[in-house]
Amino acid sequence: MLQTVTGPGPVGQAGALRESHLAAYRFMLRARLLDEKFATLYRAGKIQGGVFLGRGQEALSAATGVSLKKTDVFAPLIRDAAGRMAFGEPILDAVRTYLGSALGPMRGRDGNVHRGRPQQGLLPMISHLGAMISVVNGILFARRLKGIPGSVGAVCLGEGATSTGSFHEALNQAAVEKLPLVLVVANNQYAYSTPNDRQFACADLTDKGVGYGVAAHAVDGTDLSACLEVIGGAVARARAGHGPQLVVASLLRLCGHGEHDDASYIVPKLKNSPLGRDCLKLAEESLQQKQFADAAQFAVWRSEAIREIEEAVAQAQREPAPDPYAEKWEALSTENFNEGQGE
Amino acid sequence: MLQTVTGPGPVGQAGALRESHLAAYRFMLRARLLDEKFATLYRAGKIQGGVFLGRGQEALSAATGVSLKKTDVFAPLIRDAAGRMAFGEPILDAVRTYLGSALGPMRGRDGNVHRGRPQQGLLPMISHLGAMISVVNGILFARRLKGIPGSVGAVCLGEGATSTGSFHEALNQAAVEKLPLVLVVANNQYAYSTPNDRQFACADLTDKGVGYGVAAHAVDGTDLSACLEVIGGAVARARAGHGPQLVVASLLRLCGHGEHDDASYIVPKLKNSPLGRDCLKLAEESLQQKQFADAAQFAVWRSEAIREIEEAVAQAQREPAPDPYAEKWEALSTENFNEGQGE
Amino acid sequence: MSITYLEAIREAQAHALRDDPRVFIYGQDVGAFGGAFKATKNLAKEYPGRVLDAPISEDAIVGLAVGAAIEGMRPIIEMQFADFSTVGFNQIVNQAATLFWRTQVSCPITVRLPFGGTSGSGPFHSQSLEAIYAHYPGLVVLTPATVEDAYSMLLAAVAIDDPVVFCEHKLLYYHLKADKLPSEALPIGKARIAREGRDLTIVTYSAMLYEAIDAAKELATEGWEIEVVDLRSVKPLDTDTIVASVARTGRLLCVGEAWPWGGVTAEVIARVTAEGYGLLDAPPQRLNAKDTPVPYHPNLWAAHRPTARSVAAAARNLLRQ
Amino acid sequence: MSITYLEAIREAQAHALRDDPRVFIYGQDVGAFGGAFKATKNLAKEYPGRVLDAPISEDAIVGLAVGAAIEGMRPIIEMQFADFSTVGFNQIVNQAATLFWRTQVSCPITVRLPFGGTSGSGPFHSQSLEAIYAHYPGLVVLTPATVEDAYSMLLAAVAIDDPVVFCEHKLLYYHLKADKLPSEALPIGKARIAREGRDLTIVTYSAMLYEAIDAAKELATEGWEIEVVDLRSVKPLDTDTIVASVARTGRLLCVGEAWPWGGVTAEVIARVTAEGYGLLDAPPQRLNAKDTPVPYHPNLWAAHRPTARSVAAAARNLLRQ
Ligand SMILES: Cc1ncc(C[n+]2csc(CCOP(=O)(O)OP(=O)(O)O)c2C)c(N)n1
Ligand SMILES: Cc1ncc(C[n+]2csc(CCOP(=O)(O)OP(=O)(O)O)c2C)c(N)n1
Ligand SMILES: [Mg+2]
Ligand SMILES: [Mg+2]
Repeated sequence: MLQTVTGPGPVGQAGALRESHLAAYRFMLRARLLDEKFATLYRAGKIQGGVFLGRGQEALSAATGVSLKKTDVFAPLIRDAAGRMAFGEPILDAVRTYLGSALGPMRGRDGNVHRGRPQQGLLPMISHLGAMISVVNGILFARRLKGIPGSVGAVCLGEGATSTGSFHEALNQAAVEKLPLVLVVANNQYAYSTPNDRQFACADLTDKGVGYGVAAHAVDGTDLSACLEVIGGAVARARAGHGPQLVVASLLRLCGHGEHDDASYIVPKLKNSPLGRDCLKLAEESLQQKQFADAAQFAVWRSEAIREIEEAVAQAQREPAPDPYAEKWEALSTENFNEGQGE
Repeated sequence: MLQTVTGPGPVGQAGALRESHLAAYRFMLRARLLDEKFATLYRAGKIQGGVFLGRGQEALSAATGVSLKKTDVFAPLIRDAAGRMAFGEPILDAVRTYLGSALGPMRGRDGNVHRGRPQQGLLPMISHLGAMISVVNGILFARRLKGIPGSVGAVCLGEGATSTGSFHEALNQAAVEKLPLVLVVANNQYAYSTPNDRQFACADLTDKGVGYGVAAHAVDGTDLSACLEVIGGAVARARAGHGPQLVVASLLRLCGHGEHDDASYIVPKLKNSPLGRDCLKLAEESLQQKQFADAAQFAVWRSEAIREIEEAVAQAQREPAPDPYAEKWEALSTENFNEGQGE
Repeated sequence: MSITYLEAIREAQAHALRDDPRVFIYGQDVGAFGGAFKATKNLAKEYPGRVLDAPISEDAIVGLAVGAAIEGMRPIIEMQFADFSTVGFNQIVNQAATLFWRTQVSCPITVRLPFGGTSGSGPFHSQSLEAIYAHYPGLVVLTPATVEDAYSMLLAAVAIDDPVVFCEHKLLYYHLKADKLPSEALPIGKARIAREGRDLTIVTYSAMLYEAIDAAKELATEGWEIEVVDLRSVKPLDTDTIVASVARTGRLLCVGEAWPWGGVTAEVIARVTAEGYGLLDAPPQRLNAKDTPVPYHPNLWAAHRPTARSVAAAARNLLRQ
Repeated sequence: MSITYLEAIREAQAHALRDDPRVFIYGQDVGAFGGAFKATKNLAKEYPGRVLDAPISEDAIVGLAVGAAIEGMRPIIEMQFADFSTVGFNQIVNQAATLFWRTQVSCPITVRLPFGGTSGSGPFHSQSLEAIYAHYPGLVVLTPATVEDAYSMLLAAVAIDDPVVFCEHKLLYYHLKADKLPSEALPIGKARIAREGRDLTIVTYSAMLYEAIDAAKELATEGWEIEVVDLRSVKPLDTDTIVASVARTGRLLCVGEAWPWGGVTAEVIARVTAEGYGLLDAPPQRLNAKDTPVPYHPNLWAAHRPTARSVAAAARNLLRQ
């Protein structure tokens, strides 16, 4: 399921910097376009269940994905189309899941943002917020037991999820075990409609780090370069054995909680603040300024991405839906332990 | 159920200091003696279920109890005989519960450390660690809604319980609501057999405060004066509207987790460190040094306490055990909703 | 005027807030936003300071409610979805449910669980947990199936001195409508004959009531008269009404949307066979969801739960015996 | 040589650690201390780095096990008491239990629950939660009643590719003894006829087996031959063996230590009446704990749970019908 969008670039550190920026930008762009496609399909009644977008959070998400190796572990959340693709999830996995194709990774059993491929290190979230962190801990813990060194596990979270008991238990567990966990918190100022002042009372979410004995890093989530640097650094530190790293990015979600939500509760003051800037536009400006790419190049990438997305959608739409008669109604892998009683 | 052991003392601040010290000391002493009685009864096979002692933690516990008003709320844990009495729990409540008298506050339905009288602000713990904090939050929250000002809620906890999701959710909740909660953590270096390095990784548990936006206070839990000052201060700050206060006391449990446990896992280094000193002895030395009381006085108080305890034990032993035939097997207060099915 | 099941729930809460100063509402996004499903729409504005947004902390949310109840309040807790009550589980089953029995201090909290399957919602936004809560002593578990019951039973729930798990079915929220709110209601703990018949009794509750009624209508065209019992409350469970119905029909089919093992349907059958064994002319049968998580895809979801069609098929089988 | 139920559990874990490098043990105080009940005594020393103390974080404990299982390990989790699994509940029922169904990646974790009532343990150290876990799809729920089963079923649990909730009864820990560990065992999912009879079938499991056997012995003195079925596994549940027994006896009494509503006993009766209705000569009956929390005081505790005496009384009633 690996994909790469970076061509051979100039050598050396400057080259690597250019490459990671361009790679991340292209994932951001594709994620934005993919999300927009899903929003359109949703409005057209073509999608069952909720559609959750990452608009405004693509820089953070993409930076997380590109900072990982394909042998690492990644537990994205509902706003991580960019990070997923950067980690290697094919567009087709996303499209098939959202459109209910029987050929998607969840085969219609689970949907939309709940997709993943655990055996490729991409965990499909359960809905209960915070619950994926300890699962990633477990994978990292197992690799240590098995003597497989050097893996990092990244988990994405919203600031609202820091209020869950699961978050607390798992971050503490990672700290006690000194696991190479990178916890990326997107502080987008709201949990659904709930503003931060009803969610927590610390001055800054990075203040939580010290209470766990965990290094904490703040980053401007609208700034791709900053995200690449801070998350890249956190991943490197985790990989080098310095234990869990907490990254807190400040940003704003530039859309509703889901596509059913008009986000009218987001106050104008925040929208008009630096948090409300569009990371994708900022990234384009910055890439042009850095002379990493120009508008023509953006346009090419954009049309490439659109074509890819449209192809995936067209393909998924031709594919069969799951067939309830062919479906095995069995929750256990041990065949003969499944019971049909009560039906 | 209120009891007071302080007589009229010298006036002014010095007098108040003397009074609170002597009151606390007497609760410490009684708790120590009561605990010893329970240990003896346990060894004699007279107690059903676990016996958990507060040996080494009496200064902290008593200081918590004496810092509260009788109209406050108190949720003690398993090592808080001293704090309970200081808050007003009659010795007889403890003895009846441990000895299974039908006349105890739990009427044989619950036992030992699980006693309390919610309507007098003394909450009977459930076993799940951390679970009482949000309940105290709820009482404080309700009093605010009802317009009853000035109450404080104190909750006791071991350091091990800081790893629970409940602790985290409730402390955060108290911070968001700015409730007058005082969370007293007895860091006795072990949770059952588990040493701190397998429980948390922060340098100091007070480091947790900032992550919640909560004031945190460290105290030497073996030093009664320090406990009175720090906890008294935290209670005053909570009462004055400064939101939740986290107090972390360092000490050592000078006994097993329960009386079934010989605590052989406690390393000599800790036993021989200042943490391992006996707070009761230290308090006596300090009270003598401060000329608040002398050895003769201690001896009088000791024999008074022993007499009281022996009387309570004798009384409870004469009392009837709960009668299963007279027992109402009904879990609901709405009489006609109880069902007898399946029996 | 026409009022939906969801609006009835909102109205019941408005009514409770208006009439009883001890009532407050606490849950994620219930404040200015009015709740994920809008069950508390405008209530924060109408009752300032009494409808409060909670952090994403289900354990602490329920714990706070228990404390407030000890202090004499009547909190209504909204779980955003029933499925998330699993992280507030301990406070419900061990703190709230044991309080009265341990201390004789009652614990009048109402925990609203928007529950049950809807198309496309998948394994974690569709669960039916009534049997889980009913297994524990110390809880009242209600499952209103009609707009009228949604209203009157929620009002009753708030008035009950015990912890109530109020299971409101999301599938009924928008589509189910009534002309007006009731002024009278059956008492809590009483089942209702939703349709009279004499050939077979279907015992069911919540959204499955409509599958049962549709099945009964279909079977009516074949000449069968099916009686449908709407349990309303799964704990307490009105065994008398069920047994009386079985006495009339001689046949029992229990239908539930929850998983089969140990569900409401098993409990009903165990009671009827113990108390009304001689009344049965054929083995009692049950129909539940399949024993897997609730699937996301509409095709799978529709096959996972009982439907009018599968209910009718099961009834036909039983009528033939 | 003589070996207790608890020692058998320790031996099974030692055996699993020895033979399978994928096995590790994680739980509070399981390391150097050997566990609250000493079920992991010396294992940390014998298998360094593979028996680890966990923080008081049940949710994260189970979550870690699921992650490790995804990575191919076979973790054994010890809950200090079954009662505390309510705070790790979500990870068991929503994370572990759904993983295979959602992803086709299996989740071979074993969650050991020291469960059941013992005198003086009270409401939070006595619970029987097998019905709670069995209601959820995706879990295997085992309830060994003998030393031999404690050993062989725990070994089997570790080998099973699905999440297993292993309910080990604390009352049996020290008192129940066997001469030696078995080298063969019934497969998981098969019930066992613990005592043969022809007048009435008692279906039960775990510690209640001994109350049932004692009742059967008492009734034998009155001339009755009681058959006792030990379920061993409550999910999957061996309906065939039960129905075959009822076919021989015509009478069914189900006995469980858990609360009545929706317990194992309800599930067994629902199955037998659906599949073996014609075999019954009298209404099937059940006997459970009373529907309150488990009381602390020995007098109350003894009256809360079924005992040989109350089982015998219920059986006599049923034999008279
Ligand atoms: C334990 C739990 N409770 C409630 C929910 C319902 N819920 C889904 S998303 C959400 C808000 C999440 O906010 P945040 O963590 O800040 O992430 P964001 O949506 O802002 O990215 C809530 C409350 C849930 N998924 N899990
Ligand atoms: C949620 C939960 N898990 C496990 C237990 C079992 N348990 C009882 S006391 C204890 C150790 C508590 O340690 P700590 O909080 O440090 O308090 P201390 O005993 O040292 O005073 C444990 C693990 C419990 N009561 N609750
Ligand atoms: Mg957010
Ligand atoms: Mg401790």
